[in-house]
Amino acid sequence: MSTGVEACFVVRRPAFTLDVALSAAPGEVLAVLGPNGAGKSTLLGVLAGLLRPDEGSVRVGERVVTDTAAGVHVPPHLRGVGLLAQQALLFPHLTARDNIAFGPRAHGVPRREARARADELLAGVDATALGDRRPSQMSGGQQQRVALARALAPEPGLLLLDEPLAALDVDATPAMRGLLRRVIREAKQTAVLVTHSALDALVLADRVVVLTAGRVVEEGPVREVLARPRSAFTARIAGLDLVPGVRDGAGLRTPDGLLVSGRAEGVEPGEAAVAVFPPSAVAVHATRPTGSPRNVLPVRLAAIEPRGDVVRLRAGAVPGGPVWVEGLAADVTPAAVADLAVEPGDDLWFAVKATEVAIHAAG
Amino acid sequence: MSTGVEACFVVRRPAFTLDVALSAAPGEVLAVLGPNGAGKSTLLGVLAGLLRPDEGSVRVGERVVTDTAAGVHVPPHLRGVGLLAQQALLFPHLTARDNIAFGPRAHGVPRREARARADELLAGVDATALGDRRPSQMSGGQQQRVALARALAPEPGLLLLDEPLAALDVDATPAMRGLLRRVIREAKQTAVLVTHSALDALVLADRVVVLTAGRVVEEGPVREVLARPRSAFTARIAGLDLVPGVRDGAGLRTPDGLLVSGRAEGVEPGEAAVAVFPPSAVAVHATRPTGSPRNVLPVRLAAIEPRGDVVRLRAGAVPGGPVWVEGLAADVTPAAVADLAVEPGDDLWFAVKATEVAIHAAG
Amino acid sequence: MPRFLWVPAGIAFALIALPVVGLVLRTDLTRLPELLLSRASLSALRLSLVTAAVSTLLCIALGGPLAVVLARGRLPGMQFLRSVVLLPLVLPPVVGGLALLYLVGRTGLVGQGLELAFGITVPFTTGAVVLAQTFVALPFLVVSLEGALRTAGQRYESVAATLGASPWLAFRRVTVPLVLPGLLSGAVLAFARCLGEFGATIAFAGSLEGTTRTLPLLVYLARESDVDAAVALSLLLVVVAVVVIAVARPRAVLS
Amino acid sequence: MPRFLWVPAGIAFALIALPVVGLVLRTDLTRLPELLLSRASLSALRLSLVTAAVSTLLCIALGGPLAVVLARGRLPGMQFLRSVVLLPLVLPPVVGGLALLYLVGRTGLVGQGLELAFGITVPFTTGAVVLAQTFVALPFLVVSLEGALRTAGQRYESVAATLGASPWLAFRRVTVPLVLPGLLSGAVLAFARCLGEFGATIAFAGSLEGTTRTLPLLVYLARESDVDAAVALSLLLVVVAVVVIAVARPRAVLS
Amino acid sequence: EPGPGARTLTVFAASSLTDVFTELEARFEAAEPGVDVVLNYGASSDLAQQLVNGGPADVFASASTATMTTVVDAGLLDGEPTVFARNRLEIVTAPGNPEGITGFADLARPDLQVVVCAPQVPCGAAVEKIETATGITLAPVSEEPDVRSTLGRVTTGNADAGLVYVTDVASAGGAVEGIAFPEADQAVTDYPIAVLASAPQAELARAWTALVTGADGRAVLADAGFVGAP
Ligand SMILES: Nc1ncnc2c1ncn2[C@@H]1O[C@H](COP(=O)(O)OP(=O)(O)OP(=O)(O)O)[C@@H](O)[C@H]1O
Ligand SMILES: Nc1ncnc2c1ncn2[C@@H]1O[C@H](COP(=O)(O)OP(=O)(O)OP(=O)(O)O)[C@@H](O)[C@H]1O
Ligand code: MOO
Ligand SMILES: [Mg+2]
Ligand SMILES: [Mg+2]
Repeated sequence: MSTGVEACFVVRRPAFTLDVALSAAPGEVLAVLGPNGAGKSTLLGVLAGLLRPDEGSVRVGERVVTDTAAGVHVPPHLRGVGLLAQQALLFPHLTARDNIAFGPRAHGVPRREARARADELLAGVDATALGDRRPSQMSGGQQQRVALARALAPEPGLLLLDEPLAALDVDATPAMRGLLRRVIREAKQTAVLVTHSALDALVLADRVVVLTAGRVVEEGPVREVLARPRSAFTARIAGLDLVPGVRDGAGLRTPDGLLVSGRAEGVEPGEAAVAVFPPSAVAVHATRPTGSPRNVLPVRLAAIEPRGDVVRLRAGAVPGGPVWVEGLAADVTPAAVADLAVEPGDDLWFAVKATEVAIHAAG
Repeated sequence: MSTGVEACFVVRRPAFTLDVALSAAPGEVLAVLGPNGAGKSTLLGVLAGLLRPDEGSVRVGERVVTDTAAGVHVPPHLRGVGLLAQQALLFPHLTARDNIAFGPRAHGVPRREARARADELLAGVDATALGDRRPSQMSGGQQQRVALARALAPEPGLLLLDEPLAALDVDATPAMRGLLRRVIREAKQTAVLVTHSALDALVLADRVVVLTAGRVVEEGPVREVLARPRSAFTARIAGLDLVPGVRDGAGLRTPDGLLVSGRAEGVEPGEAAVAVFPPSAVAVHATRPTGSPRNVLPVRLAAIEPRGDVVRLRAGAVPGGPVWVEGLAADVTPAAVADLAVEPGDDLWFAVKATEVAIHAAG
Repeated sequence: MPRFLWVPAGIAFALIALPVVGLVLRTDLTRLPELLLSRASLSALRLSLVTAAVSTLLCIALGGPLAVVLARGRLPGMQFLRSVVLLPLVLPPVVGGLALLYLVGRTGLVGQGLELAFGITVPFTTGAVVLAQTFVALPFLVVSLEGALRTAGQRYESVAATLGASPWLAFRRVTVPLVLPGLLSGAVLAFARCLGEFGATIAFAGSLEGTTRTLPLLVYLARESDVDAAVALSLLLVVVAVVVIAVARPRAVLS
Repeated sequence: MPRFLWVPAGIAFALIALPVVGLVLRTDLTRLPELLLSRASLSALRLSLVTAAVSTLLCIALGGPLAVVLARGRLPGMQFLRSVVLLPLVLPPVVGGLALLYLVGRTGLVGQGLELAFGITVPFTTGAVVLAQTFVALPFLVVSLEGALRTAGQRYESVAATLGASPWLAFRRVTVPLVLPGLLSGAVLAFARCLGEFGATIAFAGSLEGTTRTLPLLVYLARESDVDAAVALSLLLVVVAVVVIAVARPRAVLS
Repeated sequence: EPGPGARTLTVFAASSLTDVFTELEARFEAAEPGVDVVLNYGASSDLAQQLVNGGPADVFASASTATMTTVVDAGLLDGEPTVFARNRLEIVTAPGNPEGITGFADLARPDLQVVVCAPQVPCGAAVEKIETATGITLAPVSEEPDVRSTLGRVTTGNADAGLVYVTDVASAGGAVEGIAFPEADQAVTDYPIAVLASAPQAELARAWTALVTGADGRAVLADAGFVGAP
């Protein structure tokens, strides 16, 4: 059972003020991006009820859980809100299994069942062998996995995740991302996800909030915000192109039947999916290129946006061509723009190598 | 004053055995890669003297600091070895500045001087404003930065770094990487660096050791190991092409005078540098392509290596062409190989967009 | 650990151990069995063990919650309450016993009430011994445990709350296990203090063989007529304490 | 914190506070100034404060290192040493005083040596009071501090070592600040115990006005002739203790 | 403040002598200018232990012959101890004697809460003697380790009756009522005093002993309720 959240509050600290308003509909996943010290963890603390804001209110589902004006402050355990904090903080006196089973037990699940659920989640985070270990007997990354499993176990109405994929190795990151996706997307779990990765946001979230120095500087659907960043930070973190569709064989089938070649990660054929690739991977040609790039898309140049030492070419649709190319970006060097001598309205080809395209289950 | 290190030891735990032999020459930086739970942190603990191995010995500089057979165990503070552990563990009762000044003070640096050095390092990790804060008043990423500065402050003969760039935001990561590079590469600091990032290894290290389940599975110069991975883990973590040279304007000038276009990060014109790009970003053409890709390199196909769902094309030099293309890889889909109908010995063009090429100061 | 700390540590240890060793050396071992196996000694020993155990449990049951309130509660004047808890430590035990007598004695405020309502007279009963011991030993448990609670902090309790655990569940399954070493050393202190308690017991509960005459009271009396017997009985007390503590302590270290 | 813990906590608090309140109510306030400002009271008060302060410092200087050794040292039989440290708690204080007398008295093993070598006689001097107080109060400091050291763990000491700090530097700049709350509460316990110490003092140091007659000894003596005076003097002790502790404690909380 | 050449006389005295000896201290110091009398009060047995272990005293006044014997046996005395006072038991009850106690035999009444001293201390030894002599065995609710505690039980109303010394009844003023009983004469407690062989101030010590055993001493002792020496 998933609940929405709506919050609008102010936290004041000596050299820092967090002043935000945000919301997530039931079943929606909200990503929170922002530089170190922007207030992301503080935000989650207020939602979880661990911190009392100086002013403002928080609503979870139908319930007002914080309201400074009315003196309301529902304690954390009665909010139906789960939090995976930035530090693992596994209970040092419990084994991995008992750490994970703690939440279900707290919700009255019988011991046997809670342990079964814990074992399932241990397998999910690829840590089956660690079931009987105490935290002091695990490596940093192993602790992080178990902490993730522990946060997922009670299946709270609202799940808050603070950098859940940090400290994981290259093998583990995609696997854990897949697990998270199953748990929070497929179960229609409302979640707020703090991350430093645009890919996590794209794969896992519906909407994104960008926080800088305690204020929301951008907000909206993930793809829109990352596609049209208005802050320097977003611009740097963003920069990924995205095509929605359905997985089909070695690629993604768009609504109009075209195939985008790529490498599928954790998505089954027939499932809703997105193809993601960085604009820097898009080669731009005046004439249709031949060669290894599998994805060659006809576009009409919509805009030329200089950004620092690269130039972003923004695509529009060519009449009769695929409409989903609208908004795709290609980053090229100024010299290349000069070479191509293009201007808005010109018809071009965007070429993307299949190996640059990752196909993820759709957010 | 930088010292070499040579270690060969065994640590036995209930369900885990670490059995390694490794060394780093004075001034050399050794990267340690490996999945979660492989024994990387344990390895650093033994080198630092925090753990006693069950068998074996460790030499730092000319000095045997651990030798189980001879019963030698020099305590950590007399080893001249610094450690940045995986968890920040800032002293909770000291401000950021005093945390950083702690090491220099311990080495007898006068208070005033130690604080000056601390302020310098605070600026280096972009945390000047945090000087008077206690750890409890900092965010996760801020703590990580201060911990990094603290580990660098005493300038030990041998520096051990356990995932120094984790928990940092997208803005901070390249900056911190640059700082580390200055401190450990330019000062000819011997260092052992645990990381999950091939880029960190390439930019910061000379040699790499890959650890899996407590054993060294690969070892050698970073570029060689990452170019010819023998283990599945290395294969996944690796996969970057690398061209050495000198930074020149908007790119990198190779020894034979060719210019590789790319985006320079933290390297001054005239400085030794490497151009780094992923093989997946390399487009392969049978004829010289036109269009946005700035870097178009003539190669003679040396090998075709299928790996999972992509095929890696390995370059050799074309007679008369640049010799440094030797060993470059391009990852393409099997369909693309079929389309191109290539076989080893064929002459091809590797095209890489400038925006895909990162130019880093040379390791 | 700095090496030279062994020097003051050794002096401290000698200061504690040497007087006791001196006592042991002075004891006429041939008289020991006769002394220790006398009816009076055995009855006092039994009474001491039972009352000290019950009082320690009471200290845990009452002092534990008090420590939690002092460590976690937010109340104005907490600092003052904290000082009040230390009073039984400062009050000479005999005065503490008098205070209890004034309160719970036959003419005392509470005592009168108890007598009228339930016909209970507290002084001169074993219950009075337990009350006296609990009074003097409570601060030991409270202070040790409060320190442990403060050091452990509230981080893990917060984590438990975000996993849906009620404060009571978090308390039982997280707080208590985490501060168990502190609780156990507090309990050991309290138990030892109960075992050695003399002044408050004599002033409040009296001294009657089998009912209120614990081992320290017997030692005190014996010393009036036969110092050697008193010393021997004290050693019995010491041995009992060391055994009980050695049995109770390892758990503190394991957890 | 579970709400209902307030109930047992309240009972525990009442158990400590009510008897003391009862004492206060019984006191004839009009006689207080006369009693408290008598030469005997003032001299006893001064002596109590001075000796308790010196003894507490000694406890820190000797017991601190002992706690570190017990918490960090690796020695076979540590468990046994740890039990020995608790002996002064169990030993009835009067017996403890006798033990000291046997050891350091003029005819005692150490006493004879001291007299021969330095011409020092310890019993019946203010030094003897300090020794007796230190003996009984040491375990309080050691146990509290050892608990704090164990809870704090060695992680930060390891970090200091990797930054090049010698054990001594790490001890001073890392360990001590981290366990300061534990050290302070241990010191407060020890100070309170010193202030209330009676049995060991009277047996070992005697009861000489101005030299060894501390406030608790005066209370005991006053009881012979005037119980109300004794109660009033105990209250003086209580007030002094609360003031000293209230002054010393806030630092524990701040750090 | 004692001037130069001041002398200190150290007297170890049973704490039941506190009032008497404090009074005598004032007289002695008035009579002997430049002398400071330092009194060490404690349980007689503790004082004896202190003396045996080298306590620096000039005079020892004990509340029991048994403890004095310890010191005699240790060969610490200069001469023989002198009994300077005697004490006798009395029944003590709340003022007005609400329970209507008339004699020792009443103390055996089962409805009474009676307290006595433990047999190990002099006042308890006296009770034991009386019990043997009369054949009446008491069932006290508590056997106190000293006579002040016994008295305290009655003054605070926690016991109906107790057996204490006459001197204690006197010192308690109107807080209690004393009831003399004839059997008490069969168990009188002697208070011996003696000068120590190692006395630094032997002369003053003898002067103190003389004061205590002399007319002045007897007067003060009598005021406190002591029976004169035989
Ligand atoms: N105290 C212990 N007892 C038993 N096993 C332990 C203990 N500490 C660590 N281990 C195990 O030793 C192995 C190596 O741990 P280590 O911390 O060195 O891994 P790591 O390579 O640093 O991993 P990560 O990338 O997650 O930090 C792990 O499998 C871990 O579970
Ligand atoms: N107790 C405190 N007192 C004062 N300032 C604090 C305190 N705790 C945190 N801060 C400051 O509040 C700001 C927000 O902290 P927060 O932990 O929410 O950042 P964050 O966005 O989670 O950063 P990160 O990515 O590094 O985890 C930071 O600038 C931090 O320095
Ligand atoms: O001093 Mo006593 O103990 O009256 O005999
Ligand atoms: Mg954070
Ligand atoms: Mg690790």
